[in-house]
Formats: sequence, structure tokens, C-alpha cells
Amino acid sequence: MTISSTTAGSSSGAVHGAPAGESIRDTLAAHVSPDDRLALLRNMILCRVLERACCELNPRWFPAEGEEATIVGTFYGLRPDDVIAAHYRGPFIAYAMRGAELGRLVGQALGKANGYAKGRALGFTGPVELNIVPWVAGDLGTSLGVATGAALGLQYEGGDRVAVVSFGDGTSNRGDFHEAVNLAAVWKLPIVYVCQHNQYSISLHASQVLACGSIAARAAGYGIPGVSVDGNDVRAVHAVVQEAIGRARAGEGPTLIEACTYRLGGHWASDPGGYRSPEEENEWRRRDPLPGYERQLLAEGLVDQPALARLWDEVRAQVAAAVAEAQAAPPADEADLGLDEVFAGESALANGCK
Amino acid sequence: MTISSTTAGSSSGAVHGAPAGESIRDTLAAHVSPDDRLALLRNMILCRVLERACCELNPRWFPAEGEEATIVGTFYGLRPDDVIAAHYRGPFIAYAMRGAELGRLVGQALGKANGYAKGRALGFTGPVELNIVPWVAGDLGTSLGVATGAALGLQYEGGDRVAVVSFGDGTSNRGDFHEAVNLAAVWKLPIVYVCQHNQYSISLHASQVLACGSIAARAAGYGIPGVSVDGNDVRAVHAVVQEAIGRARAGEGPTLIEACTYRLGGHWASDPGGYRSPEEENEWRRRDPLPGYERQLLAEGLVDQPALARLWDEVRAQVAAAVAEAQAAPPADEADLGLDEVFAGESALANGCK
Amino acid sequence: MPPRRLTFVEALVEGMRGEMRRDPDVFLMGQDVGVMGGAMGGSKGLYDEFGPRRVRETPISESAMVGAAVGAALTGKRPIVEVSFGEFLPTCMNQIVLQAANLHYMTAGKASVPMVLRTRVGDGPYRGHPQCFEAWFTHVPGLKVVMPSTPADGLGMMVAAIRDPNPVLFFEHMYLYHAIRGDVPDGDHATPLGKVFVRREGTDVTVAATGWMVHKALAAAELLGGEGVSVEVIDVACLAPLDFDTIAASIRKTSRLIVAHEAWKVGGLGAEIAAEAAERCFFDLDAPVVRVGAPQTPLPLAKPLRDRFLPGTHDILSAIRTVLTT
Amino acid sequence: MPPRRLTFVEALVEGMRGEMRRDPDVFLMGQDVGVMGGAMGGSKGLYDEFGPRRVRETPISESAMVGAAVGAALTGKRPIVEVSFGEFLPTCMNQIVLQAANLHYMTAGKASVPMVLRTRVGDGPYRGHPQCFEAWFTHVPGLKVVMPSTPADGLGMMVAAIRDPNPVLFFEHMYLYHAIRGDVPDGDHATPLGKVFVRREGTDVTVAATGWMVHKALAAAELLGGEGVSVEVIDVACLAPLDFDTIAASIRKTSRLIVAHEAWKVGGLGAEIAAEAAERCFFDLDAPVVRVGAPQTPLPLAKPLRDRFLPGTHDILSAIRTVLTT
Ligand SMILES: Cc1ncc(C[n+]2csc(CCOP(=O)(O)OP(=O)(O)O)c2C)c(N)n1
Ligand SMILES: Cc1ncc(C[n+]2csc(CCOP(=O)(O)OP(=O)(O)O)c2C)c(N)n1
Ligand SMILES: [Mg+2]
Ligand SMILES: [Mg+2]
Repeated sequence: MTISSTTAGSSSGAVHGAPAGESIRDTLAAHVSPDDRLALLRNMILCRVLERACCELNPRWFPAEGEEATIVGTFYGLRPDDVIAAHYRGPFIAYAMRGAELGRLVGQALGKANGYAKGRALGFTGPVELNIVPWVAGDLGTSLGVATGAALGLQYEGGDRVAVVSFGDGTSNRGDFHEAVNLAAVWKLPIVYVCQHNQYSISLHASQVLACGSIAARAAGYGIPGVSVDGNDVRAVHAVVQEAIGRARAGEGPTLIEACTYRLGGHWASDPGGYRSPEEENEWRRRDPLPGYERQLLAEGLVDQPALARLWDEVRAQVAAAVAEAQAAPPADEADLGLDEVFAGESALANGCK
Repeated sequence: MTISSTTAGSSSGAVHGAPAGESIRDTLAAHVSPDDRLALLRNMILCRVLERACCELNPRWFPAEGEEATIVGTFYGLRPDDVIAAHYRGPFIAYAMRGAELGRLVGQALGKANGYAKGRALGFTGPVELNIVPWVAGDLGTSLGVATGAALGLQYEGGDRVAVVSFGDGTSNRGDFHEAVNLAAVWKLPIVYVCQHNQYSISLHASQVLACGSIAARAAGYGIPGVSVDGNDVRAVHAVVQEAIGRARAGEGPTLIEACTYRLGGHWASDPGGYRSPEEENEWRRRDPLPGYERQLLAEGLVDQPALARLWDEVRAQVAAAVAEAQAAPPADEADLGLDEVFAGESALANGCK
Repeated sequence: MPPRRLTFVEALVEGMRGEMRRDPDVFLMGQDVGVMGGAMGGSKGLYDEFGPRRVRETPISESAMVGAAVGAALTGKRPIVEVSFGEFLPTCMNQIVLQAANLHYMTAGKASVPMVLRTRVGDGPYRGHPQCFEAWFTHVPGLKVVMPSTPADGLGMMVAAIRDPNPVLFFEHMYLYHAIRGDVPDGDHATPLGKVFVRREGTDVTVAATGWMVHKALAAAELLGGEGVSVEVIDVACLAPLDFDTIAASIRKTSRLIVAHEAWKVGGLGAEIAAEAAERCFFDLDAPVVRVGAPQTPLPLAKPLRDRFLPGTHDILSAIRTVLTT
Repeated sequence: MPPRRLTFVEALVEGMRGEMRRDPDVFLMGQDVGVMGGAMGGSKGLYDEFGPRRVRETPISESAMVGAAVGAALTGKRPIVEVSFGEFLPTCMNQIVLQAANLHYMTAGKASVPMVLRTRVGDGPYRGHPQCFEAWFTHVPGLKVVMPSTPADGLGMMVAAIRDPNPVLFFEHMYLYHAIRGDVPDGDHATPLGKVFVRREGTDVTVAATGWMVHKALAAAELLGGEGVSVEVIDVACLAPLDFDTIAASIRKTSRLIVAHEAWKVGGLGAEIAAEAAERCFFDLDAPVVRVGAPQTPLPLAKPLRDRFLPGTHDILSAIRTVLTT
């Protein structure tokens, strides 16, 4: 586990809420309960199987393979009343962990009528009623502002709910990243920003578009803690995020976390690639977080090979059922463009994040 | 002189082109030649007298009083072929130092026909042909992108020209700041970003909108040097900017400089104020950079009281002449809305920054 | 209780104040909305009454501000976000057009975004930031767009906008701010959104106008009344969704239509209204539809240029004379 | 030399390549324009020929990218900046509308901004990011706005746009990219900007259309030709400044006008064209002007919804039948 804290800008003397020392985080990571360890594993497997299925069904789906530890570690263990806004790459597992139905999610990826958006929105949209900020437009970065606003809503109502939002390394170059994080810092909003740093924006390596090396280094410019973590270590990610959530719940404001991982697949499922070296891909394939975590749990004696095989079978069956359900579902209803659902009526206000 | 370097984010190991040590800068500042020292003084006096005149003539003018050291220190001593983009507060002295005519500048502030924009643009616009990026719209931050593009143009053509751009502390919260500085860092563009940090955005103190204390701390997020300097010390500002220009000319990329100063006047000339304490205003009035610099030069024996009085008289006469010229100039020509000057013809391409 | 006379800006503030008293989920955010009382007094007194939690100062971060309103609205709050001047809307179009407008529809009705975005537009006493970009937003389904022209509507539409479960863009004309004073009803007064209002009845020609141009149209109607020409003036106080039925009914009566706004004529709201007329009222019209709007130059600063640039009463007068003589 | 047949996207790239060879000040910047060859092959081969100095990869920073183009243009360079998809234009409106459009006029002609902003719009093979916001930009003086519909114009207008001393917004319809192949002239071929083109002559009704809709209009014309109805089809390949004179001449001949575009009908370019017709061609028209455009919902994703949403040949056919029978 590699965690390094960035408390940059110290010469300005203005870094607020500096993160607790490594020891606490190591302790946290080490003390993830056996049940949670297994749940993390199951969710990572589910993420892989589910996303692979979506990629097979939809060549324009965006593969999340290799990033499961980051995604699952980030969104596991939240309270149902917390609000999430997941990056467009691999959001379904985050939604599933909140209770979204797999068959409807897959239906969503196929634009079927059973999808949560009735085929209207991009496939990544999840059910709002589970306190999910939906992904409804394709412009990267904008959703950071919306998630920040959700955190404002939570702060405004009092209590200790938090928002967790993830986004890509490339997205951190959008002005909206800057404005949103600064706003959250100034208002000490209860929000955790997790950069799913997979090294690429489509064909561009991060080094081509980021001169600073570390996205966590940007935290210094907002006076908030910045943390860099091994995004292929699910427990490390989970510990770091939970620690940041703890600060947010306690009214200590936002944290910027960078989880370093790798996009093992193409940008989209049928991406021919060719813009990066096979050596690099192989090196990261070797560091695939899923077998790595399996080995770890095997070594810790939490699972054995037969249990692992059963787990995969169960998950595969679960996803197969979801796929079957989605495939059987009717296509989006062409008779219902929803002209009368463009504007909300009064009753709509009962909806939304609760 | 207070100069502190921010090399934040060092734990990321990714800070490029770290600034040279303080000693070099101190030396530079100490070695400003006697001629330059006097020229800095004259320009600070000119800035004060000229801006006061504009404020008297136009109640919506934006007073620059108190910020003369930052503005003059930043834009003094550039090569004529360098490109500048000055913050909207106090840009005229920057234009004047490049050779813009005072009478036309004052005409500009009054929307007169003799102004460089024939009354079309905001009063702050300067003559493009002197390699000035004009200020044509009121949205803060956007001009940082344009100035960055000018630096791209300079880099593209080869050679060692640089761009110098200034902006406000409040403006550094705009997404355009983030995108522009990051782009310049990634491409190692020959540009120097100077934040004219006067502590306020209209009625808001910087502490209300910036949690990081220091704007220079933001440099860490771009992997470029960030420097904080006493913006009321004209030689310190000048030295720091010149040092950054040296790096830019040498192909070492951009620098983010924060010059800490204070807006002694209102946001606009007739701003009733009332949102900050008289104690704070008095404290900064005491640190007014102009008398401070005068005392320094008197102590150094570079001027004596009679010479100083003569200098003020000369500048006052110069500005009075400019005001008279502008007042005598006809108003913008209402018959000429310029419908046929909305689009450029082929011949226009001979114009622009040279 | 007798009606009170308020200036336009006082009426706007009154509308916000009433809703903030009524509903603790309503809050205001923007630049300088607190101690300073807002640009041009646009939030005067609110900070004193409601304090920093409900009257929130923001950094110069228009996109984050509007995004914050969208997000807070998603969690059931009722934010009013202020973009100080409409000139700055180009810095936050993504939040307005791609998020606020889409969320309800795209979630099949599960999300809603009950927010108000208020902003100042048009030529005002200080001549700053006068851009009128409102037509852009009428092109985007999912947004309500309003621009009241009287203190009563300023108050009533503000109340309605705050109560509306949808994103409402509220354009406040700067000239009207201090120049117009009028009666406003007391208490719980909401002016329905989605309607245009007949401000003056007439039989010879219809003028549909927005904002300050409503007043210029009324002045033109007054002048022409003396010449025996009867002008019907419609205040297009709600630009989207557009209540064209009321305009069509007027055209059936007058057979002539003029559309007037301060924004650029080309591609402005007037194009939409004229196009609807050309489709739906073709056989009712006796004369060409004439649009009055700003000429195709960027918006100049100096007063003589600005005066020349701005469409005025005389432009409406000459448009009326044109359609009456063809 | 015989003319070559190129796909639409090949023609666009050919136009850029020729200008980059001719003028060393021309360069391209955008996301994934290098090794990957651009989204949908939009810059294929350029990186291999011109290298990283002239084919520049940018971060995801649309506002800075466009700002960089404006600034580089101010210093005399000829940047082509690519915003991968028109859906992202709302993230950089400030640079386009407040800087690029204003600079020449506001500096009394001293500055000019010879840049091209290219972007992909419309429903394409992958159904991603199809938003058509082009109408917004026609509302803003100082911008040229083009949307070619054939490979020949794709090439010729790209060349013209690059040579133009003004900011040109170049909308590339994604459906046309690979679906349309056509002859392109060789060599130094620039199609003049500021013109619309009569694609098919006819006497009974004029259809003015943009982008993919031009092809749908031609298909409708073909079908109706069999029924003895003669349709004139005008390709509004340049949306601003608008060459309405050519449309007016057509209306004088046909007495009937239909406007068709893929963007939302309300507030779209069709409104401007219809409004001009209602003002300038009122007495030449024998029937209502009918606009064909997208309905007022956000743009849905799933194919059945998308197909329903998109205006098609049948919509143009029924519009024609309507205006022929009223
Ligand atoms: C504002 C904006 N610009 C460009 C794009 C096109 N685009 C889609 S995905 C992508 C790469 C995103 O990179 P990153 O944020 O690192 O996320 P990743 O794909 O690696 O998960 C780009 C450039 C977009 N969707 N939005
Ligand atoms: C995008 C944008 N938002 C808001 C404004 C309104 N405004 C004009 S000046 C100003 C304060 C700017 O503060 P700062 O950048 O610190 O510059 P200063 O006025 O202190 O010199 C504001 C908010 C603007 N012009 N542009
Ligand atoms: Mg990435
Ligand atoms: Mg300031």
C-alpha cells in the first residue's frame, strides 16, 4: 500500500485540515473487517463481470477493467443517505452497491425501456432516488459542480451526510474542477473528490496534459488535504476515502484524493488502441488489482480456491440473469418521446435525492 | 522586501523549473540601475496621477491607487516585441510604458473618438499594434486564455519573445485561470502570470473566497514555480518578474507570481465602500508604496526633495495636457456604428500584434 | 391594505424576501450579495435579515455557482443563484444547458431542479455588461426564461420562479431597476409563468416586446393614439415556454405584428415569434412582420454609440408606420 | 486531372492538409488529434506529416484551447482549434462570444482573429454528443458560421475558413463523415463563405436546409419529382452571415418556403430564415412558412427515441404537402 500525503503550499501557512498521519490510514486499511474484505472482493468481481458484459453488448461502452479497486474502494461502505456522483467509467458497481437493480442497469446500457432513464440519457445514469447524482450529459467536469452543489444541499440541511464524487485524471484539467473544489474548500462542504487516475484521457497519456505529476498536488491551491493512493489496492483506497469522509462528516471540509490505477481496456470497448506500448499494457496487466486482491485474501485465509470459484460463478450467474432481463426488456418506447416530461410538475418535488 | 518561494507539492516530486534561490532575486532587485530606479518612480507617479484623473472624469473607473508598485514593477522593462495583457485595474501605465499616447488613453476612458477603440470597447483597451492584448469584454479570467494563446503564438514562431499577463486575486478562482495556466505549463509556454493580489474582489475579502491563503500555492498543481512577493515593493516585483521572464525566454516555461498589495480606493471610483474597516484601510494607507519608494530613493540619495517636486509637477502637467486633449476631442462618432467593421477584410491581417 | 409603490429592484428583492421568509429551503448565492447588498442594490437588506447561511457570498466562479445551485436543487433545496450580469452567462452555459435543462427529462422525471438563476441584462444607468443573450436559452428545452417589465411582475414572477419545480432563468433589465416604480400587490402574490400579457389593447397593430422595449412600445402606442392609430402592446414577460396563443389572438384582431427587443435582431427571440406568426397566422396577417432589434455590431460602450445602437421608441414608431402603409 | 472522390471527412482533412502545406502559420490543436488521428478520423494523417508542433494535443480544457487559438491568431498565426464535439461548446462560449467575435470591432479594426473552430455535431453513427447549438452563434455579430453538406464544400469551405481573417465556426455533421462520398476539385479550391447554394432547382416550393437535412430534402424532392411537384433545395452551408438574397430569389420563384434543420425547431436557424421571409418576402409568399426541426425535448439516446426525435425526409415531405395544399 502506497499512500503519500501532499500538504503542499505549506510556506503559505494556509493548509487547513491536514490529513491525519499515515499510521491512522494504515491502521484503518488493516482493520477492514473480514466481512467488508469479502464484500469488497465480491463487488470488484461484480464490477468486472458486469462491465465486461456491457462492453460485449455495446461496443461504445467505456471499459472499467483495471479500475475496480478504485471504484469499489471509493463507493463501498457509504451510508444510504450519503450522495454519490460516479465518474462515467464504471459507475454501475457504485450504483449497484446502493441497491440499483442490475437488470435495469444493463437495460440502461442498452437504451432499453426498463433502464432507469427509459432510454433517454446516457447509459451511465443511475437512479436518483438512491441519492445518486445522475450523469445526464457528456461534458466532463460539469458534474463536479453539480456534486459540489449536492454537498451544499447536505450542509445546508445540517446533519452529517456527505457527498462522494469521482472523476478522471483528464477531467481535472477542466476549469470546472478548479471552481468546484475551490468552492467546496471555501465553504468547507462535506464532499470527497476522488480522481480515478487511470493515466489516460482517450489516447493521451497524463504526462502530455499534466505537468504537475500528481493531481493531489492541486489540493495545495485550495488549502485542503491532498492524498495520493495506490488505486489498485482496494483497501487502501477504501481507508483513505473513509478517512476523508470522516473529516467531511465532522465539518472539516473536502479532501482531494488521487487513486492511481490503469485503464486496461480501450477508451471505448471497440477502441483499436495503438497509441500506447504493449509493454506498458502488460506491465499493468500484471498489476491487475483483482487477482492481486484475490491472492491477498487467499494468503490471509479469508477465502480458499473453491470459495473463490463459487463466488465467480454466483456473480456470473447474477450478471447473466441481468443481461437476460435487459435483453428481454422492450426497446425504449418510440411512441413516448416524453414531450410532457420536459418540465416538472409540482408533484415532481417529492422526487430527487432524499 | 519579502519574497517567498512556493515549491509546494514536492512530495509529488514533480515541480519543474523550481525558481532560482532568493539570493539571485535579492541581487537582481538590489542591482536595478539608478536610471531604472528613477524610471520606476516616474512611472509610479504617472500611474497615480493618471488613474486619479480618470477616476475624477469617470465615476465608473476602477481605481488602481495603492497598486502602482505591482503594476509598474510587472510591466516595466519589457522588450517592445514582448506581448502584454494587463489586468483591467490600472492598465494605462502598462500601455503608456509601451508608448501609448496619454491623450488617447484618457480619451478612451471617456469613450471619446480619439480613444484607441473609437469609443467601442471598455475604457481599458490599449493599442494592439504595441503588442498589447486588448481588453474587450467584461468577463474576468477569459483574457488569461487569450494571453496564453499569444504566448503560444510567440513560441510557435521561435525566438525568445515572452508574454506577461496580470489578473486579480478574485479572478484566480475562475476556471479559465486553471485551464490557461495548466496549458501553459504543459506546453512550457513563454508566459509570466502575475496576480495583482489586492485582497479584494469588489466587497469580498480574499479570505472569503480563497481557502489556500496564497495564490502562488496554486503553482504546485501545474508543476511550475510559484512565487509570492511584496507587491508594494516595486523593485522586488520587478526583479521577480524579470527573473521569470528570463526563464520564459530560455524556454523553461511559465511562472505564477503573486504580488500582494492593496486596493486603497473603492472598487469603482464612486464606490461608497463600507464593507471593510477604516483600521484596515489606514494600515494599508500607511504602507502606500509610492511615498515608501520615494523615501527609499531619498535615503539612497537618488533624488532630493526639489527633484521629487519637479517630477510630480512634470507628471501632473503631462496628465493635465492629456486630459485637456481628451476633453477637447469629439465624442465617439454616433454616425459611425461601424457596421462594416464587424468583420475583418484581407487587409486587416497586416494589423495585430507584430 | 393599499398597494405599495416600489421600484423594480425593490420589487425583486421583496419577492425573494417573502419566499425566504416562507420557505427555509430558499437561499441566495452570488458575488457581493451580502454586506454590499448586491450589484445595483439587487439583494439589499437580505443579508441583514437572513445572515450568511442563506445569503451566501461566492468566489468568481460562475460555473461552480450555477452547478452548486443545480446540485442543491437536486437535494430538494430552493437555491437562487445570481450571475451578476448576463454578460457572464457564457462562462456557465454548460451548467445551464447541459445539466439544469436536462436533468428532469433525462431521469424520466425522477430528478427535478427547482432553482432560479437571476441575472442583470440590458442597457442600464452605468452602461456596463449590457449583453442580452436570453434568446439562446429559449432554444433549449427544459428551461423557463422570464424577463418581467413591471415591478408587479418583477415581484410576482420572482415568487413564481422560486416556487417553480424547474430551472428558471430570470432576466432583470438594468434600466428598469431604479427608473420604474409601480404598484405591487401585497402578500402571497405569484404571477403565473408561461404567459404573455396584453398591456394595452388596440386594433390596428400588435407590438410584442420584452423588458425595456415594452415601455418604449407603450410610449409609441401613446404617441400614435393621438394620430388615431390603435396599438396593442403585448409584454412577452415569459420567453419560454412561449405563449404564442395570446399573440396569435392579437394578430387575428389587428392583422399586423411587430416584435421588439433590445437583443440583436438576427437570431433573437423576435425571429421565433415572427416565424410562428409566418406559420400559424399567415392568413391573418395583412402586412409583413417587422422585427425591431439591435443592429449586427458588438455592443459599443460610448454613450453616443450606445444610443445609436439601442433600438428605441422611434424604431418602433417607424416599424408601425411601415406595416400600416404596406 | 480527373476529380477525386472522397468521403466527407477525407475532404475536410484534405482541406486542412493543403493549407498546412501552403502556409506554415496554420496549425491544428485539439484532443486526440495526433497519433490517434482525431475523433472519427477527423485529423487522420496530419500528425504523421506535420508532427507535434503543428498538430498539438491539448488537455481537456476547451476554454483554454479556444482562448489559445484566439491569442495565437492575434499574433498572426492561423490556428485551427478542434472542440471534439459541439456538445462541449457550452464550456467555451466566453472565448467564442466575448473574445473572438468582439476583438476586431472593439479595437477599431486593429486586431483580427483568423482562426477556425471546428466541431462535430448532429446525429452520427455512434449517436454520441449530437447537440446542434449552431443557432446561438448566428445571434452574435463577428462570427462566421458554416456547416457544409458535401465533400466538395467540406474541402472548399475548410480552405476558405482557414484563409478567412475572421473567426469561423465550422460545424461538421457526423452523419456525413463516412456516409457521404463525392467529387472534390483538385488543388487550390476555396468555396466562398457567406453564400447559400441552390442544390436543385424547382418551381413549386423552396426548401432551405442545413447539413444532413440537405440530403433529406433532396430525397424528398426526388420522391415528389415523381408526383410532378418541383422542389427547389437550398443548402444553407453558411449560416452567418446569412445570404438571404438567394433564398428570397427562390421564394419569388416558388412562393413557398420550408426551412429544415436538425436542431430544435424553437429558436433555431429556421426561425431567422422564416422571420426574414415574413418581413422581406411577405407579398411573394402564397402559403405559411413551415419549419421542420427537432421537437422540444432534450436529445434522447436510445435509437428508437432518437429516430423519433430526428426530423426526417417524411417530415419534409409532409411539410411540402402542407404548404402545397393551403
Ligand atoms: C468537456 C469535454 N471534453 C472532451 C470530452 C471527450 N472525452 C470523452 S472521455 C474523454 C477522456 C476523459 O479522460 P479522463 O477524465 O481521464 O477519464 P477516463 O476516460 O480516463 O476515465 C474525453 C476527452 C468530453 N466528454 N467532455
Ligand atoms: C466572470 C466575471 N464574473 C464577475 C465579474 C464582476 N466583477 C467585476 S470586477 C470583480 C472583482 C474582481 O476581483 P479581482 O480579480 O480580485 O480584481 P480587482 O477588482 O481586485 O482588481 C467582479 C467580481 C466579472 N467582471 N466577470
Ligand atoms: Mg483517465
Ligand atoms: Mg482583487
